[in-house]
Amino acid sequence: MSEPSLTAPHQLSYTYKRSLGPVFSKFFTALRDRKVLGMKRRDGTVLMPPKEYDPDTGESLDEMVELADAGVVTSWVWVPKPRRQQPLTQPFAYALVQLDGADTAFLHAVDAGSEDKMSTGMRVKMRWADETIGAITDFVFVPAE
Amino acid sequence: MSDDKNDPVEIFRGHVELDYQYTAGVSASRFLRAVEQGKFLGQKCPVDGRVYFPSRGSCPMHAVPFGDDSTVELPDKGTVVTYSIVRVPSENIPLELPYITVQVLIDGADTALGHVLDANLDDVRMGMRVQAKWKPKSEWTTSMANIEYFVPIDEPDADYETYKEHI
Amino acid sequence: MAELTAVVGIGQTKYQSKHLDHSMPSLVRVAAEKALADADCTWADIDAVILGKAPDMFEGVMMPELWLNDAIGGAYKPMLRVHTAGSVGGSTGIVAASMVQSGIHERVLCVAFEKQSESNATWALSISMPFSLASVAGAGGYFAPLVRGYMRRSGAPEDTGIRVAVKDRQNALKNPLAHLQLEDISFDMVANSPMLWDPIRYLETCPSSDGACAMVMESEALASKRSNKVAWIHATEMRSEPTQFSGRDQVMPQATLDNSKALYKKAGITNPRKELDCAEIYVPFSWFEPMWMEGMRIAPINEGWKMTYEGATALDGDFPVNMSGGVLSSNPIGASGLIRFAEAARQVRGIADAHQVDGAKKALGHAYGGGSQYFSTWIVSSEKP
Amino acid sequence: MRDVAVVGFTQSPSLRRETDRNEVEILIPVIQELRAQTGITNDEVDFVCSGSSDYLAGSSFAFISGLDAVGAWPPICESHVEMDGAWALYEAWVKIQMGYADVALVYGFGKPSMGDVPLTMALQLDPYMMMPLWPDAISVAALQARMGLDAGIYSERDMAERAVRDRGNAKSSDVAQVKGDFTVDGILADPYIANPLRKHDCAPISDGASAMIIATADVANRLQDRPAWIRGFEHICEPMDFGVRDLNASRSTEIAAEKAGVRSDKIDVAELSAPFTHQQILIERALGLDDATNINPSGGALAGNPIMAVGLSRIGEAAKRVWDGSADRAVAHATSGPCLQQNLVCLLEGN
Repeated sequence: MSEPSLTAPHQLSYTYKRSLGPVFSKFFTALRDRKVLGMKRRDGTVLMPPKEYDPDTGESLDEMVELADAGVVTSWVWVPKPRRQQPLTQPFAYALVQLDGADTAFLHAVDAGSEDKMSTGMRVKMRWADETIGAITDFVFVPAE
Repeated sequence: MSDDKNDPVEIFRGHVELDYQYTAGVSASRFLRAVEQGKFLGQKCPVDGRVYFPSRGSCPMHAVPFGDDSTVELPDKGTVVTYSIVRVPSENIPLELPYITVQVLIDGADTALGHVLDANLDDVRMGMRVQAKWKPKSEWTTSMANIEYFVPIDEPDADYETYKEHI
Repeated sequence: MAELTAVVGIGQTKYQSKHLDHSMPSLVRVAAEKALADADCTWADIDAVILGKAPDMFEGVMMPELWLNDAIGGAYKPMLRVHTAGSVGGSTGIVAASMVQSGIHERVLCVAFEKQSESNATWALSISMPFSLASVAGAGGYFAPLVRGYMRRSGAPEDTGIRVAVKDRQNALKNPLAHLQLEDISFDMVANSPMLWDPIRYLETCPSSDGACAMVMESEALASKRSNKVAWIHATEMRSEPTQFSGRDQVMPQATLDNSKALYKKAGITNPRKELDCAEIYVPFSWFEPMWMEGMRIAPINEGWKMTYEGATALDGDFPVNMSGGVLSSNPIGASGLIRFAEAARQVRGIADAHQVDGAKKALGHAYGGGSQYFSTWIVSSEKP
Repeated sequence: MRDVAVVGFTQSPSLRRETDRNEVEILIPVIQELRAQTGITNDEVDFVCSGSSDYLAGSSFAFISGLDAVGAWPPICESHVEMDGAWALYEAWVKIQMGYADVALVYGFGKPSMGDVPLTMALQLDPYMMMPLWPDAISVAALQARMGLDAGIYSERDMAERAVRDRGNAKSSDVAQVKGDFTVDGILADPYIANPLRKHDCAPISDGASAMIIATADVANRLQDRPAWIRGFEHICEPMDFGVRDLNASRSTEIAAEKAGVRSDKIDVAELSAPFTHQQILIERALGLDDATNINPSGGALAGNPIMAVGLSRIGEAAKRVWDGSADRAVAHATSGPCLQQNLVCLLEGN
């Protein structure tokens, strides 16, 4: 092989329009209004994020309940150099957070300032964006104390 | 997202943006470097001697790699084996509507090349003889876009029998 | 050898350009729940799930089956994701059938979907790569030259495609699930619609749809106990060939000819036109009806158009094709093949409502994809082989 | 069940960046070598199945070009899964079980070096609730690793031991990408790249391809003195959401192993494709492996990780140990999705 292969930048860039259907629409409308809704399962436990069905059994669910805007970190990882797509430009943590009133933890971002502020079991609360649009990125978590 | 702050949120706009560094591959690179020099390279299958153009790494029928000695230079003239007139806009395609897409069987090749033809819409036909219209040499790069389009040439149409197996 | 397998449940969403009333999970669930209800089953009765869809770039999700798996009851079960270009719906049905035919599972659910409103199919199908010249505008841009090739070699009258389009759109009026419902459809309306990719007119092309289709398949032991009609799978077949090679006949690919030959041999069919009662064929552009009548060996080479012309493929003809309105009337790409398979099964189960072919006992389902290079087909019957 | 065995297996070197060749050019020598190894020609192959991903390639229908490497002429019976080649093998095995085929060729391929793979993998996540946050694959794996550490399931030392083991084993491999002599203390002295993950806790990203032929008894016995018989083949998918499944275990692997009969007798060799050290531990536990098993003699996924082929390669590496007599019973594992969401187990036996 005399010369290396030709190479060139290639970008996939597209804005998808995701229709939400009734359950997700209710959830994201509430988020825009700065409220968080979880989904109650038949056994009384609450899923966050909500789902239209029970992930274990497949049965349909529709009873949504409001959750607190604060909860507990069940695991976390520090992101020292965020990529441009990621939710914060400064270093932050991805964390699994279990909101008060929910029985499941979900993935989100914590703007903690520095890695040593993060710990499993710490309390976090939501900090809403100045303008909420009805998206999971309408908030990030910050340490509660 | 919603126009009115009180309407329910029914749509979420999810932006996907991923960057790649695309690599053309060994064979396509050789082909494109020749195009940069204004030359068409085909490759001859070692099994049946058929000439593939544009050239590629291997014969798709026999799954054998084309060796360096398989390269053949081809002219930039050929025959339109089939075509379409496109009147639909597409966000990826910068051409003005309507435009003619053609499958051109380059003389000496056994596979047709997809490209664009600059001709009167009423004139285009199967069997039409055409030639590449190159951009000015100063603009040549390693891209098939060096050929702005194909243009009709003053030669009698090819006989259907000579190209029908390449449609 | 293969265990006898039957389709016992079928579910479809309404097909439409935008299902704003559904997320992706809820869309696939509509079809899956209907299929379960038809089969009188619950999620727990399903042993494995198969999900099919066309390129991930349509919805901008990589391997969406991973997060859709539990939406179709697949939690802690085996799950496969099939992708064979436009033929994927058919391939999904074939893979699901093989899970039962192999004796590995008793009851399998397959779902195929596309939510094309999330993006723009022409964009996703014509992503321009470096070093190349973008000139082929979507599927129409690719297939129009092949249609021209067919017209040239068959000598078919130029209005053949118009007649197919009118017929399929009339059929769609009898199928409430069909996307396009053109009450005043007529020859002139199609003929006067704009040329998009010459020689293909606007009304000779398929729409871009959201929708999902699902089927439940069962082993003979289970299906035989049912009191309602099931669709017994007599044969399945697939063939693929490379996109481009010297001497490739793209108008009448060898892969379709080989596929149909092998399919009929397995199904014990010697005269498909006579022995099959109807067919659901993948026709995204009207001219592909005559082309695939030949490719499926139902008509002699270069004479497929005569079937259209003589009215043989109409709902009341001797060989009805695309009774549901076909891909021309509904095209959620990843699901379109499975819809063909499911509609064939509906016919032989006698549950095709207003587009039912009287007394249909044996039907063909067909899908193709890529550059006319992937073919998947099946034959189902109201009777065991 | 019909007796079906792995009779041929080839793979390309795992390379961080295949600078010159495109996917087809990577695949062609792998398939050619497979033909040479087995002597099986296209007309003897009844079914072909492949695994690949459009998003790794950055274009739709990326798998179609793979047909060029197979020589799909005359037309072939063929299918494709948008999954690792291990699942393509499963589909092929099913086709043989149903009597549709006696000999099948399977391949997986990918060239992930063209993109930013950890970020691309964010597109696998729920597009409403997770993907908009773009959690990269290493961060997601680190969330799982910390959870296990916090729960005392394993220690960072346990994790480092897997890296030392696998990269040491890989010294004997001519296709491995990361190999050599490391020490646990040396690795533990390295900085974190995503606390608690260090560089050595993560599989490399590799360009590569692998291919395999499986066949029924008459062909298998003709080609191999000791065919690697597939005695169990199962795969299970869990829900994706991190809050609804146990991230400190691999329940799906446990179920698949149980159904495949893995635990019914001693396992001599295991080849695991979990791409992070803590996930190796979870899979070892789910499969019930202990010191009696030679784990990842090839180096496993931690030594070479040709995405979309790595799982198929594990089955091939396990088969090689059965062929050469170093294993009577071998188990191979493949995984897909975030945090070991979907897992496949293939049990191979020499008798």
